[in-house]
Amino acid sequence: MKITEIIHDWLFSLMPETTASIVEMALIAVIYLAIFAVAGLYLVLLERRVAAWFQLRLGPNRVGYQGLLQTMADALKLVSKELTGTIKADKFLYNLAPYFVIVCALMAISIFPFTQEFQAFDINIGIFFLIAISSIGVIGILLAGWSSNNKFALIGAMRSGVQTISYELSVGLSLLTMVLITGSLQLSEIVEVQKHGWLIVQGHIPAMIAFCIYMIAGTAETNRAPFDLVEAESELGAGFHTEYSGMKFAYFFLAEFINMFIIASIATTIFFGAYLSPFGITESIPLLGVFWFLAKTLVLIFLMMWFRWTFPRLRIDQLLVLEWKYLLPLNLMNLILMALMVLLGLTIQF
Amino acid sequence: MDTTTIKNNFKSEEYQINMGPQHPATHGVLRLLLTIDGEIIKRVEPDLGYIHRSIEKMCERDSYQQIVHLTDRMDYLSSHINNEAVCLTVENALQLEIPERVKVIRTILDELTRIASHTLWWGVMGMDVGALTTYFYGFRDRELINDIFEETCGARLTMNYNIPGGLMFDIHPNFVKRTKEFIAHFKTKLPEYDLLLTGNVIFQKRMKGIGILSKEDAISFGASGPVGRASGYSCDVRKHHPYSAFDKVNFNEVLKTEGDTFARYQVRILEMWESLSIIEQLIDNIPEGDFFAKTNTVIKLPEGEYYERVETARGELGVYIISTGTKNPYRMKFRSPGFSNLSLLNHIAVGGKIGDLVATMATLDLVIPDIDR
Amino acid sequence: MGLMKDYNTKIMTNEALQSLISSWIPELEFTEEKSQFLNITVQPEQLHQLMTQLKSNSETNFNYLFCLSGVDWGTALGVVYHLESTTHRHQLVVKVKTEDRDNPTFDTVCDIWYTAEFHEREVFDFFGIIFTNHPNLQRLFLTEDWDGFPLRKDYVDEINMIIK
Amino acid sequence: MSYFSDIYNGVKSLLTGMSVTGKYFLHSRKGAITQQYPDNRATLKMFERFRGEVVMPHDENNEHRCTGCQKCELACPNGSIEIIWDRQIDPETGKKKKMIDKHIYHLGMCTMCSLCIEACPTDAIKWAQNFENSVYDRTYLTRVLNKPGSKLMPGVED
Repeated sequence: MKITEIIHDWLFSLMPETTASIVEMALIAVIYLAIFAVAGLYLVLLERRVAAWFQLRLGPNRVGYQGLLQTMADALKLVSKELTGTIKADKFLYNLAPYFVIVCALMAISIFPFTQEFQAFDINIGIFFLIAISSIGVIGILLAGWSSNNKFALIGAMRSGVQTISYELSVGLSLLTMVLITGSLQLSEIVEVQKHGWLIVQGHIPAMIAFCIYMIAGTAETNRAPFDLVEAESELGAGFHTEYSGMKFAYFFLAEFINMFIIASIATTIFFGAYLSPFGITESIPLLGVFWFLAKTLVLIFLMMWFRWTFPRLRIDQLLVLEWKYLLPLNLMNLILMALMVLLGLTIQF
Repeated sequence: MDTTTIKNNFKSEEYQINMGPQHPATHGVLRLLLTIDGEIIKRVEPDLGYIHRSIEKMCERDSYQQIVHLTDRMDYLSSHINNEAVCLTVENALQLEIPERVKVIRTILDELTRIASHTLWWGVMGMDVGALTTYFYGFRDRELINDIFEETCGARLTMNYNIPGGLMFDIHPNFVKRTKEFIAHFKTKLPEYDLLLTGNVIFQKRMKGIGILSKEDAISFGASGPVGRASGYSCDVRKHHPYSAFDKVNFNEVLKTEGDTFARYQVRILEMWESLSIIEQLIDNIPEGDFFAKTNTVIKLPEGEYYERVETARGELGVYIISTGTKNPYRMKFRSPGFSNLSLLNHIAVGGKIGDLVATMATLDLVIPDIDR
Repeated sequence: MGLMKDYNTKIMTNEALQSLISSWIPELEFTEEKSQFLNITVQPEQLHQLMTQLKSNSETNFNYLFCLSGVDWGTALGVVYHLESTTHRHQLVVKVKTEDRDNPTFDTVCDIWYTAEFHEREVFDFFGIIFTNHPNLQRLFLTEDWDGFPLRKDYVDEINMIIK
Repeated sequence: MSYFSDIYNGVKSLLTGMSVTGKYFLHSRKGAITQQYPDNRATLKMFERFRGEVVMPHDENNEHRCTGCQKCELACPNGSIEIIWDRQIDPETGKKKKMIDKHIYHLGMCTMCSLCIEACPTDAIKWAQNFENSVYDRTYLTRVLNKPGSKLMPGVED
């Protein structure tokens, strides 16, 4: 887009090479941070309204028009809250943990292709980078659980460690099955391939299975119900972030919703053709790509919310049995099936 | 295993954790001292008394009408049935002849209280196991019953509508209409409970095969109500010692034999259908007649011991009065169902995980003021 | 599933019960007035033996202890056991008393009926009656350092006892 | 084999669960049962038997029916009614007669059991239907039910 070139040239004219690129990257980082902090807030509001409609309620409708400023008010409240903490807590790790989680969440956003030009960081190992980042997030949760010196938090953290490690597997494998068709990990390449038919259509049956496995594993990845063992209200109270308050708690809370956004946008990029409109109807208008990307992502986010407000919680051993005995074998069979299909060229191209 | 032994033989990972007295799964102020090894529970030791008001000591200085109002605060989810228990004991002691109309109205209100208590239990059960929406569906149905109570008795939860000798005032003109509306509404909503939670595979995996209670242990622990009936032990007081109009109604006692958490869940769901059919049989033929048998204002029970038992939503509530002929009882003892149901928690929860303990406790349906009295 | 459909047929009447039980331990007092059930008053020494026989004997088979209550009879402290048989559906009340108010002791019955464990802790908490070889006899409701036994008739507490 | 059949049954049971919540989501517009409490105060009407607060009705010329017989005070389980009465000379009969001075009612201690209203021989007190009884200071909760300068209604005998 022209704007990025204009800023790019303006910066390079002002400063020497290296500082200009650093300033440009800092600028992009600040813009992304602002956009996704606000997007996180409105995701929280969306979750509360959708939960209310499922539950015969109305949801927040007092603050601002129809409750639009509700999460803004929550954020202000959290900022002004006192940062309490336990004395025996391991001070340094206790303070480090929230930044781990929020930074990993925000780093993962940078590589999503919202439109053709509007992509901050198009690296050629796109999906691999995404999976690596999402596994670092769990270290933050483990740190939080361990360092707040609270037995419930420790149990919550151990559960999250076990859960994320085992569900990394099926996230990675289901994405891998789709990479078989595209042949490259770079996100813009993947979207290129999807110009003639979304991957879910190209890979028809195995792609559908991979999508279902991905959605299950993705919900588990973000510690959301029915896998919310990490902060199981009725068992552990608030799980790993029991001892956090104020802005630190806000980081965890925001990170959880941004993770949900990330899992949904990975799915749209891989399975549903990021900014490509269905059957190429609105290719002409460049800016509409962002609308399509967000529309698809919001549909998937609604699906994840639907899971949360319907299903009870799994027990920790059933969670692992589901992964190792059901999702993993299915994934491997699906991988072989997709490989055969790509070999024999049975994929549907438009 | 207190902390000193843990320190010197450090290799054992067992540690003690406090579940309560302020904890979402304990539904009230019950503190469980859990000895756990990682996730496996080694020992559950309940610590009671946080809401102990010594109702039995208060009864020794109150008149019989005032005792009835105290029992509202014991098991607040079946307060009407508690009131009826004390009234029955006093009426049988005085050999009072209760008009037919009172008996039928009392039975209808009993069954409405049981459904209200079971819908609340179902909502909170879902929440404990993680499905948060069941709470609102359960409370929507419970609200209709609360409106019926509020219109007839004036209060939603602690009714105090029963007094020794009958009812405080007659039922409200549109009581019958509202109850029929409720029955029609609830008949469409109860199957939804099964669709949403009972059939769910995650729910069944969380509930089946944990917290198993055999029939002999159920009898020996004195488990009553749905907890006992889920282990095949037929302990329905409405069948064995019928009171009010229960002998004129035909309903079958729900019995399961597996005795695990899922069986207790199913017993309560099927019991709601039974209660609905009881109300349907009675709602149309409430006999005419006055609602109050004449008693003098200061009630003095003849000397002797009296024991009466009723089936509350949680189990068998027994009222044991020792009277020496004065206007307040010499000694009054309430045999509370929750107390015996809690005593078997350690027996069935050991070996399970924390998630199982929470699910098992949810199906025991404990109400802590009923335990602490 | 062996469901008994004959809900309230009592097999043994009180007299038959009385004759059977008196055949085991001769010096028991049987009364029936002033109560709906057959009352047995037993000496503390024979309590445990009577209870085990009541439960184990197939004809009586009192396997359901549905109410265990401590009572302060003015001079004596006592415990009242309400028993029922889930197979024969007949009921029985066993009473045991002791004059010694400083440390009244009875044998525990929690090895016969598990429910007695909690009920006996409650009776100890409110009446101070000690039950020998009870697994862990501590206060159940009140805090450990509570002095006095509230449900005794001679218990006085100005602060929270309002005498009308 | 059973591996795939229990996957199939599991997913089917999950979908039926989702269908129930989905049904509520679709017609959530009219399904919401939350009462918008502070907004609907104008239209909100409690049932006429609702036990809000004990009041003593006075007719137009400031007369009530309470003779000060203290039956309600005895009937109350937790002492939330105190009657202060004194002996005055009754104008017609000239004899000393028990007259009610103050009928003190502690709303803070009342458990709404309505035993006092049952016990009152002259139906002097009855239930009001207001439920907004929260106050900033506990002393506001003790109320004197008979208005100052009110007298006993003629013709009401103890």
